[in-house]
Amino acid sequence: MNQDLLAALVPALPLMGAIILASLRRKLSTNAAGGLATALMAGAFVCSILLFMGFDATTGGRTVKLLDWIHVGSMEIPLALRIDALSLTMMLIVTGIGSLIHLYSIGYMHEDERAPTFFAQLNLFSFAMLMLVMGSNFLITFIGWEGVGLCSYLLIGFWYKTPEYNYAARKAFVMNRIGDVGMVLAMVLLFQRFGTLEYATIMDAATGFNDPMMIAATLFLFIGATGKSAQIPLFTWLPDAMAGPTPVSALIHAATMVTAGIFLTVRSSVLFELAPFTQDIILWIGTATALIAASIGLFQNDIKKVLAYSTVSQLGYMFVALGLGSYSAAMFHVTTHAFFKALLFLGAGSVIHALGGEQDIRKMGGLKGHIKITFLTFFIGTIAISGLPLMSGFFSKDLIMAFAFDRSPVLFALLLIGALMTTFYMFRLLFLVFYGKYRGNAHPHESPLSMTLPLMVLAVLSVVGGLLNLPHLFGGHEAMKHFLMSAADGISNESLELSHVTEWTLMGITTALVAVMIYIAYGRFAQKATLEGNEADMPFFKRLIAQRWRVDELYRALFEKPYAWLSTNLFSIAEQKVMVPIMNGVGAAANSLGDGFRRLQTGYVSFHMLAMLAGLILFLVITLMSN
Amino acid sequence: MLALFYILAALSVVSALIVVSARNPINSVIALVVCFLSIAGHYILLNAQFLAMVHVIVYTGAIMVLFLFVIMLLNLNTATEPMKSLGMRVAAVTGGGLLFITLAAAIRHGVTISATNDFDPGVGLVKTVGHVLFTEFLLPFEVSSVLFLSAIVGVVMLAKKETPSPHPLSDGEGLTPAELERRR
Amino acid sequence: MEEGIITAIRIVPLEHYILLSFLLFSIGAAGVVFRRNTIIILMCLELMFNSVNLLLTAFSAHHSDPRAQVFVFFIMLVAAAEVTVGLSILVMMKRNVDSVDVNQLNRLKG
Amino acid sequence: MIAALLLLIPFLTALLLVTMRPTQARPIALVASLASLAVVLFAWISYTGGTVIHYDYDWVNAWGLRFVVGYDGVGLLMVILTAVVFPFIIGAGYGQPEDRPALFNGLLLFTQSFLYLVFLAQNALLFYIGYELTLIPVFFLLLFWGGADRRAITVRFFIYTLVGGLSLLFGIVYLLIQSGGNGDFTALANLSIPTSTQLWLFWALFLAFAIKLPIFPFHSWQPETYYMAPIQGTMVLGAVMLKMGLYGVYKLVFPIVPAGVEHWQTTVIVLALIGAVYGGVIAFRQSDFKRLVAFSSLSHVGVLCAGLFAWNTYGISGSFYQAFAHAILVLGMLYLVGAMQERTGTTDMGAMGGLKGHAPRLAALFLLVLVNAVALPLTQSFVGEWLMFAGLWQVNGWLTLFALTTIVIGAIYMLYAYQRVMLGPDRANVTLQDAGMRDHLYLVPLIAVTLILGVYPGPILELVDAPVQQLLSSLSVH
Repeated sequence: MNQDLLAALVPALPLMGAIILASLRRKLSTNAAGGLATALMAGAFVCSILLFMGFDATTGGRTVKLLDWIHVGSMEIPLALRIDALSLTMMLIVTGIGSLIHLYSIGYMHEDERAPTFFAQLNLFSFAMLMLVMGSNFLITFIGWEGVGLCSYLLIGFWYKTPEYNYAARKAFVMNRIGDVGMVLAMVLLFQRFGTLEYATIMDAATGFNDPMMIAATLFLFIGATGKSAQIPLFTWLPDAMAGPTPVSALIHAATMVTAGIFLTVRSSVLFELAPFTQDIILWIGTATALIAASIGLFQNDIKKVLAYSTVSQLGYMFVALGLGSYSAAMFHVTTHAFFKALLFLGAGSVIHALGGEQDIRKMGGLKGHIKITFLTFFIGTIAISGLPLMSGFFSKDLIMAFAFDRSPVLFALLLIGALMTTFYMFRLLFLVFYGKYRGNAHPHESPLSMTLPLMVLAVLSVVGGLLNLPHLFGGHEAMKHFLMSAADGISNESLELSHVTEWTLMGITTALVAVMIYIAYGRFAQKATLEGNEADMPFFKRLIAQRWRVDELYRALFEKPYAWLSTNLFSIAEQKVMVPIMNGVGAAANSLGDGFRRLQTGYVSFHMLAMLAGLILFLVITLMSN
Repeated sequence: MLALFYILAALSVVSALIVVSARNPINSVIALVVCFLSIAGHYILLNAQFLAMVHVIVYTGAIMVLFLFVIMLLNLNTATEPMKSLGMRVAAVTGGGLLFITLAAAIRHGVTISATNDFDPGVGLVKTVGHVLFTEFLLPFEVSSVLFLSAIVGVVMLAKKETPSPHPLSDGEGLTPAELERRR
Repeated sequence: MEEGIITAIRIVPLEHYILLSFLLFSIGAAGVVFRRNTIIILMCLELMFNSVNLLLTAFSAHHSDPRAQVFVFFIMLVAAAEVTVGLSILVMMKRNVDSVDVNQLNRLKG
Repeated sequence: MIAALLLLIPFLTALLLVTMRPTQARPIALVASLASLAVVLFAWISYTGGTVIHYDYDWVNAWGLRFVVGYDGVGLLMVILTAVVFPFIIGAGYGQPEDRPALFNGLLLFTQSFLYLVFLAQNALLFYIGYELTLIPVFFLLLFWGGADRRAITVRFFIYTLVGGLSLLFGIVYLLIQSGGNGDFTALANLSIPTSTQLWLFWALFLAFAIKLPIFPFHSWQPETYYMAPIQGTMVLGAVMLKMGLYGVYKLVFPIVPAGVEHWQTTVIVLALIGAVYGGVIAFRQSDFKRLVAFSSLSHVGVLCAGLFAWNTYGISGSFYQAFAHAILVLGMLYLVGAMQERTGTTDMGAMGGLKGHAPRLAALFLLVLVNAVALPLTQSFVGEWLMFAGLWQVNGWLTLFALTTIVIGAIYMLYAYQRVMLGPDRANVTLQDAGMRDHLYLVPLIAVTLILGVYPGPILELVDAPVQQLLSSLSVH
């Protein structure tokens, strides 16, 4: 089949689905709507696979121009798609995991009467995400970039009757928008510099440029990335975004949308390579995010919030990798993270489904006997994210840690602490949910096949995902890295100069400490019948962490309240007390002028005659004078 | 000749002053008649025979009689007119004086006048003026009859007795503004 | 006699006529402001008309152009029409306000 | 022929409506506006570029007033805009008054006719005449059918706008004296005015447009007027009247006082952006839906004006493109205001909320309009905003950053408004009519225009591109 047509079909199929479902949302049943949406996503997945099969990495990639979009003066921005290793990787993730989550949603959303709308929005999201990864220039990516933001807003606020959910949705959108400001700035700057926004052209032309503008451009891009990928300081929206249905959390807020920032950085790796200063900033922001989010995760009691902070933390790891210049490691972690985090979220969704909507882990426990498939798959997800040997997370995270050690042992130590915290909170979650005695009062029941099937597939992927980029150490040859190299030039600059002994030692230390953490977690949480949960009893520092470092409160005090104050007072003071009176002054001036002239109209004939005489005399005098 | 001019000029200025200053309207009218007659004298001096005739007939003969009629009709022949405020009177004299000074200054300094046509003493004869009037100005002449027609219609309209209706200037109690002012 | 007239046109300078008519005009204008009796104000208007007529005639004679005299003729027509209308307004006024004082007519006051 | 049809169809229909007062006034007006739309579409199809002059008659030559009508690409765009907007204004089912509907629609058509005159005029005085003429029917629209306090607000609006018009007239008269009494735009553009003169002449000309647009700090008439006016009146003001300001700048200010523009460029951009931020921030806490639309319009127009004064191809093209988008947006938002007002009996958002459960289709339509308001890609607004930002960047990076804050601010107030109107728990004891046939008939075409021109902006951009480039290249200073 024609490759161009296939490429166009990949985003077109979900878009079609979105349009059809949105217009027929009142007439379709959940199953029909879900079936259609899933089928279209699967179709897109098949197309992606076909594209992948027909793709020749040595050619570097192809651009499929669909339409002239914006053409003004010397600005030519076509609506074009780019098929290369990087976009193919992301397409496979998006459509593959997307199909599974669509399938899962059929079961999950079965009770909801607005399920067709849900599927329409999910399909629209997939379209936007595919535009994001397939765009051949920054502006097309930006279509997807904003599009996923919109869909994220819609899906977080899907249950619109709860005001908090709406607030969370707005927060997500606005924070993303703040990031978008950076993205637009980067785009106008790059356009000014290169006269085009095509990735291929810019990346070719960029080599050799090394100036403050490049640092500015990459910093702006990174600001965009922090918004979408929930990095400090724009990370607080992601935990709140858990207000959406769980499949949404899995697809948007774990597997795909939040990795857009990483994708964008890898896409423009050439630029980032030219701006070491930006790379350092990315590195430290990534590290800080990884640690802070992980620390918050230790104390969360909402099953989805734990996973959300875990996601933020893992995204931090990916940015660390980007900061270190190891783009392949970042993409590798994106891929494996997509597998196991989607798995964990879907597992959590299955738990919530089993308990009829309960999300508080203090009211769970002992579920492993009731929902076996969910337990098994969730267990696999947990050990994968914790990085137990030979799991997918093990390879990807260790690759990042190895790069970090190469840079600085301190960085390695920090990341290790983060990894240990990850292990701890994930196993805490696992033990509290599935071990011990059931503390709630619902009747747990296993989810239908449409939900468990994706779990099983993802579990398998979480286990074997590491094979995609098996390092030399284990007899592989870093397949993914080599595949991606044709698309992202930055990858060719990567170098890891650690001896095998060092690598083995690092792995050993990590694994040993992880095992210790699991043991501690088991001891503390596995057999709990009740749970201490009162924040007031905690020591100050612990309480601070449990209250998420009070970042939300800080932002509220720093931005939201002053903004509302400003809005109210600009209107009541600046507008009504200053601007309006000034305008009224013009009217008043006209009025009093008229009033003054009115007085001249005395109505007495003699006065008018006199005025006429005076005018005549004045006129004559002026005429005489001027002569 | 010059002396004749000066006499006529003095006569017209003095009678004009009397027009303005006389307390009794009848005296004003008489003074105005004298003034007009002296102006007719000026016309004769200028050899504008046609104008002199018309002037005496129209102004002195018709218009002034009309004035007299009205004064008689309205019984205005007594000096009942209240004087204006002192300021207004001073302003009137100053204004008139200034106007004259300015105009005089204008021709003293500004304008030099030289005749444009060859001298022809006969321009004011009935023959000459009549010729121009009935050739070049025939249409305006005919149209002026329309003016008179409309003046007649207007006068009839104005002078007709109205059906009694509440007067726009009165306060509703049947008092005219004049009475109102008197009461104030 | 004719010879005498011809010299009169020549002897009396144009400036004299101009000044005379200015003087008459100024007196008329001052009179309009000076008096409150509407009928006298009308007379002052006539005076001003005539000063203008005189000036026109003087120029006509000076320039030997009969058209100005035709113009004076038209002015007389208009003046006649004006006076009839003006006087009838006066009659109206007397009838309605029982006065010929212009200060009674101050409805134009803003 | 086209120009005559454009000017006469609405004018004669309006005369008919005002004098005959037929009972079926609105359908007649609608047909007339659709007919004029058809004429415009024909003109668009047959337009091949350059400046087309339809009529060139002497009128009052001594004053430099000649009846020269025609259009270049930008003028044609504005004509298209007017033609597209008016069927929607007349067709808007909400806010049509019960009393004197014939007069109401007649006045609307008069406005349309005068607007055509403004956009077609190729002579400065003719432009000015049209510019001020449009005020008259609008004045009566506001005065007869406005809301509370209409008399004071209308008079204020009128005087304030007239002050601007006076300054414009002064500028034009000065130009006429300079050009020896030739008021054609082409002649005026060829004047070489000394730079020191241009510095003040710029403000004489621009003040009128600054008030009309309006930009900060000349905007105070706008929120109250928008709030008070009948919905159709606000539509006229917001969708087309303010575009006269934009067009005026393009036609009268840019070519004639380029040195003045160069000198004041940054000042105007800063003022416009202050207004954009100011309006956006205020909009956030407005409790009244219609006032919110007014302030949001202020915000959008600020960016529009800043883009225009970026004074390069991208900025100007973007600005005119955005002008189109903004018109469509204003129509949509105000229609929704009307729809909500009819359903809830108020425009106060405090009294709304929880309506999505009752009227899901209306909520969906609202959302689609909103998507354009926050300039999401693949909507019309995005193309315009992107071009304006790209243009602004070439002027000053910091200003671009400042301008970009509006996309965040816009999202904040728009989403908050959507939430307050639509979202939240279902209202008890409320029966609300969902969007019906007429709402779909009205909003779906608007949304379709938005999306189609968002994906395929080519036809419109083509119109603007060539004349703008020609203008810029003809300015020696630039």
